[in-house]
Amino acid sequence: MAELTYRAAVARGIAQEMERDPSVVLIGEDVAAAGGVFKTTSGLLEQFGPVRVRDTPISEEAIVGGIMGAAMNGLRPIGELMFSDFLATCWDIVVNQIAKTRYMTNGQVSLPLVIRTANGGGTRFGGQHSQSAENWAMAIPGLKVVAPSTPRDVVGLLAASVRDPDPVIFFEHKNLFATKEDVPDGEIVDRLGEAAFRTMGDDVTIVALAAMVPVAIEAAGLLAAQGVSAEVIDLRSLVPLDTAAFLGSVAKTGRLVTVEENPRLCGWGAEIASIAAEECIWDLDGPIVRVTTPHIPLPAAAELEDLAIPDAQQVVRAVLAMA
Amino acid sequence: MAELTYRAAVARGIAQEMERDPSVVLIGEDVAAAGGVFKTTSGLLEQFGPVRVRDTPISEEAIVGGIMGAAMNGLRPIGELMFSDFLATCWDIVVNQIAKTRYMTNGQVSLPLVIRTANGGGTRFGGQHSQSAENWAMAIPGLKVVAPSTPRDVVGLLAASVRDPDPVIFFEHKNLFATKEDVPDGEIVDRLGEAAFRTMGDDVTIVALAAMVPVAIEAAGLLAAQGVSAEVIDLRSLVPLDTAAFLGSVAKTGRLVTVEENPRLCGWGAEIASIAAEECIWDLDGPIVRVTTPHIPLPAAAELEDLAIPDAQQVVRAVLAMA
Amino acid sequence: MAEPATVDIDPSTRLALYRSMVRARYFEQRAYDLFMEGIVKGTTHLGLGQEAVAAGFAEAMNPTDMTFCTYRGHNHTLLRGAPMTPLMGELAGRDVGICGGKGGSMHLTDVSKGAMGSYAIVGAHLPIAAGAAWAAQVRQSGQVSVCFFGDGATNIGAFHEAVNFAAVWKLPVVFVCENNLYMEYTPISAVIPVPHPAADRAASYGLESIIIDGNDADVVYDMATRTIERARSGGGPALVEALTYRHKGHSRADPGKYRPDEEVAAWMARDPIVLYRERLTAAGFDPTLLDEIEQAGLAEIDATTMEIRNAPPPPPETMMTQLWADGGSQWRN
Amino acid sequence: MAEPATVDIDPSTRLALYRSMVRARYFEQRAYDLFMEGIVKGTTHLGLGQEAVAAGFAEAMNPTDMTFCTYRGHNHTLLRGAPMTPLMGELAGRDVGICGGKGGSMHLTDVSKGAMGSYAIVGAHLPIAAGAAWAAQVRQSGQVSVCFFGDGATNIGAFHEAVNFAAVWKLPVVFVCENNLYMEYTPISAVIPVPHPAADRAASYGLESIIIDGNDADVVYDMATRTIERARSGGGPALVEALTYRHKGHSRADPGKYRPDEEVAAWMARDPIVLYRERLTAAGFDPTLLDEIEQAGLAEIDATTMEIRNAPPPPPETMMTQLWADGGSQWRN
Ligand SMILES: Cc1ncc(C[n+]2csc(CCOP(=O)(O)OP(=O)(O)O)c2C)c(N)n1
Ligand SMILES: Cc1ncc(C[n+]2csc(CCOP(=O)(O)OP(=O)(O)O)c2C)c(N)n1
Ligand SMILES: [Mg+2]
Ligand SMILES: [Mg+2]
Repeated sequence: MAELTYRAAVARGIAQEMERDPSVVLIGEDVAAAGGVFKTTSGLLEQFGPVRVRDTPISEEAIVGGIMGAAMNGLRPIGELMFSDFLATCWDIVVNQIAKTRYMTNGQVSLPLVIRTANGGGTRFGGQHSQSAENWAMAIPGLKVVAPSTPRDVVGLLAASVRDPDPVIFFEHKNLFATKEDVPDGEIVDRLGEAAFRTMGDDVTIVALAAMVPVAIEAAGLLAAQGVSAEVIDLRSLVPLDTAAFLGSVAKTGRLVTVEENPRLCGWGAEIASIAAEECIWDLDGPIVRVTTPHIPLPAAAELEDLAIPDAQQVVRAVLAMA
Repeated sequence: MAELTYRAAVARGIAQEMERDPSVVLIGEDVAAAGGVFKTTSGLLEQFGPVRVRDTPISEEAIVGGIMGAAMNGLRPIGELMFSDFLATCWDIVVNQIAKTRYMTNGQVSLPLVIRTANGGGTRFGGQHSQSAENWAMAIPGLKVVAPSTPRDVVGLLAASVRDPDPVIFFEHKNLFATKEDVPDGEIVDRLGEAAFRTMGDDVTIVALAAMVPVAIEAAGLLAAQGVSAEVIDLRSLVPLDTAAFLGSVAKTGRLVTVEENPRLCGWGAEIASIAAEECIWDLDGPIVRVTTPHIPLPAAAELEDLAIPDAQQVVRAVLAMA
Repeated sequence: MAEPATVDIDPSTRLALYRSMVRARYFEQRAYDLFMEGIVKGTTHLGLGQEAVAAGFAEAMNPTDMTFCTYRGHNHTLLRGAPMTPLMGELAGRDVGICGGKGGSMHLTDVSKGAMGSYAIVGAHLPIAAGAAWAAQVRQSGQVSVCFFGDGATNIGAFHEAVNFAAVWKLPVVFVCENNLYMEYTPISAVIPVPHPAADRAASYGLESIIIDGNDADVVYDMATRTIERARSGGGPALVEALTYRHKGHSRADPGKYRPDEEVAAWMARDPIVLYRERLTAAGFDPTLLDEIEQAGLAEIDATTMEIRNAPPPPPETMMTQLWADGGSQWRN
Repeated sequence: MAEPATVDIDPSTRLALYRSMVRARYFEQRAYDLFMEGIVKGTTHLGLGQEAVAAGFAEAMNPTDMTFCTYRGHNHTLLRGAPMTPLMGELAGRDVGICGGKGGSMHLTDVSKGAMGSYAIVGAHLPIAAGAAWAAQVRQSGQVSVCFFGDGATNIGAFHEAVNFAAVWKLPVVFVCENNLYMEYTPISAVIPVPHPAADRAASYGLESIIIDGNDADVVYDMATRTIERARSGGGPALVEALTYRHKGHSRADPGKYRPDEEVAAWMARDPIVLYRERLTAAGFDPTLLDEIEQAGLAEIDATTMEIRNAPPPPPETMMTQLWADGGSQWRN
């Protein structure tokens, strides 16, 4: 057991898999010599050498196209996109090629690859370096979508992603990089599609992801002080989606709130809310409420950015307003 | 009044605006000399000349970046992307630049531009030429999203899009190109954000878009024969969204079904359903049902593609199952 | 343009080249006929007239080498060894289709033969082909990736990223631009400021400028052999521009009327199959041998056609298979 | 590299160039200090050491010409005439910020001065700059677009698409690659197979290969004048590679340790401002005049700093303004 940052957990997770399987390789901009701009790949070049850990040009289509081709030919590559905003620069390869190729070839092609990328806001970087792009990926059939909220989960879910035979987009939240927790020694491997119950409760189900998980947990604490018992579910992966976790919880609590960082329209919260509205409407004792960033790009100024990203107070207000 | 195809309505709509305003220009692959691969821009080169109607290289980033720059400098450009699937090849310029620039510059930059693109399936083209991408656009703050279902609406909504001071993604549905209706002579200009009631009804609200509108109308006919009176709402634009139209309708009918062509997760149907589940849950007499394409890429074989895209029978079954 | 190949190509290879071109020709002609008949649905982008490029490269490749091509990829997939009936079945959307009908005309793939897919977004497969070559380099597998694309594809960003990436990493990939002078309906000359879409860009990546007569199977085979072997032995990528012409329009029933009559006539007079038959005959090959190759090709496509006419469509349940490696398409529990 | 400019540049222009570089230098140094103090938040990508490029081009442009730059765009925006306090205010996320605090350090824009934006996705602004030039061509407005980017940007697809597009349409745009030898931490030489990221690609687009000393303000000004005027008179685009070096790391507090000491020392010895002061002095300019320029620059940045320290943040309601042209951000009724 050692205390680990979320940032260091990324390198540990990658190293765990690279040690185990020589076909795992890592490429991206500044990932090798520099150890990544967020220092999430520190030490990997030294440990695994320049054939397996390699810096690329600023060519996102070459990075993701490159790992796709490599996955077709015997490697299990990990490609880093420095910021998730840059998914847009190679979106064609991600959605039209990586996501569809197994289906369109009727299973001839397997793509065991992982695209890791720094996601989310809170860093005052402005609108082009702060997006939460996990919804873009969730909307595309053929992509698995993972977004851990804790250092331990980074290791376990990264291992699961690397071992998964299908393409995974792995979102590392920039605002969580510095967070720490005690992480068990030895190999950690999770399963995709299993949500975690971060608090147990009877009055309301709060579904969250990545950096919104600590926000939801904080809100649950504040609500407890007001006599409201909240069950916080950390989805951990959007595809596969643990619908049983939240449907079961709502059956108990009768109330559902989703807490998302991304802009409001067509987010994963809408998907969760819609599933609930279709499948457990009779369990509901009130409206389903989505707490989200407003439908705007993230502003750079600290005061505006903090206002835009949901915080615990906002979640508390949403829950109390439902009653 | 003359009978017009949806295909011809596109050219008519563009011509109407180009005649009115010399700053309106059109570029894209094969749009000029060839009149467009779907013949939606036939005759425009002859009418408006090679400065205003121009063929580009196969360079989607240059096309959408080009119209963005042009919109910053006094033109009202229309750029064609041959298939909406190709939005992915220039997604960065669309979402990170076009959508965000007004907000990030605090209003210094206006982008009165239109990206027109052929959307949707039913043509047996396979997974890379059949997508419904309107949800991708809806999820991005800063984009307006328009998708007409009839030839008349093509003209009126295209005019509204060209005149709009904000960037609009205009989805022309490939499977509707051959459809016809009588369209009034003279200028037609609609407003974005106004849904149309295609049938009136008391028992269920069916919300549809583009090629799913005729499907919903057909379903309403079949339902009528079974004594169920359906109100079919054609959204016409997703942003701005006429929420009043469907919330008002659900207040009357108590039941809501959305009919979408796109893959299931995080679609506009989820947004509609979530809005309803938050704002009019007490009006609902049953679950909200989304009829969608399954969460798969569209297969090419006719039998599979027809199975994947919602048809009237599927809508009827969904409505009857709610009861 | 390079001179006609003066290199020695052994007789059996030359017969194989002829046989390849003939088979491709019959396949594409029949695909057109079946499209007009409504049996092939959606669209078709035929490689009629461009057979020498596909034949020359396929012949020069090892079985474990990898082909990446476009929607205009029937020739390439067939000539790597994919069987004809599953290919035509895919065009017709039948269960017997090589992709079970899920791919369609633009997406022929036969991984077992190294035909690693036909990609329908212009330029997208160049980085993918480079990536496959990178895996070959890492794994020291000795494979080479060959990636075909059109003149129009040279103006899309992915072209630039892929060729630069391959050049700087010295990847074993040969990029082959089939310059047929047109994109869909617009001539390539209208959208580039240099005469040669690929060759005039090679220097950007430290690569040699290579232009060949893509209608001469010997020339193609010769250049294919040289560039593939150089790539295989660690010499890095090549960018080859093969000049050729499509006999039909861009796709479907396009009559190609945007092309000047004289231009069409000049290129039709350079039909790669006619030229090659003449060359072989002049070189002393027995004409009856060539006739037999043709007859066998015709018999093969006739047999395929018969099979396809009666082939059932994919069963409905296949719609939901093979999104994921577990065989299914479930995204939730 | 081109020889030092031997052209005649009139004295007032030379003083203007000096003044520009000095103002930019003070601005960037202060931005760094304020970042370390926590007043400038998020990130900063400083143009320290690269001032001659920004100064030379800005001086050669007409007021209606348009500048497009990157996250490393403070110099360029300032030197087109954007006032200092709103720029520093934007870096500090204050209401007085040129974008009301919504943009931040990477997104300085002052449309009223032709500073058409700072773009933070590498390469994305090249097609946009070309598009603005296209509008100038269509409207016959006589404007020229000047687009700055780094060496690393030459490997992204948008670079290729934009330069080709501009060349084939003969658009009035000058593409300026500030080759400072590094991307973030990786040297450009590690990721390209040619020596010059921009100049060695120019021929792909039928353009001249142009490499200049980007630390020599006279040289930059001279080349800027020539390429801009050619573009303005219908001669089409240019691609200029200006060799330069950043004095600090890539961004924020990066100490730039990945760069060899001797390399850093050699370039520090070629500080564009020191060199230019020496040249002006040697040419007989009165040193007190130069001192005054420096004092004025310092006074300006001090005044700005004071204003910024006390400036309020943007009011909360501005979060929801200016998504749309109606001033608001409503997407529904
Ligand atoms: C990114 C992208 N843009 C546009 C298209 C539409 N399209 C399909 S084929 C084609 C022409 C391609 O021309 P070329 O590369 O010369 O290949 P050819 O068809 O001549 O073999 C176009 C524009 C596409 N499939 N992908
Ligand atoms: C498409 C994209 N990829 C990666 C990045 C991250 N990034 C920001 S600056 C930079 C280095 C750019 O180097 P260069 O073009 O030489 O410009 P410089 O910073 O040296 O001025 C990188 C990789 C980005 N902003 N956009
Ligand atoms: Mg072509
Ligand atoms: Mg640089």
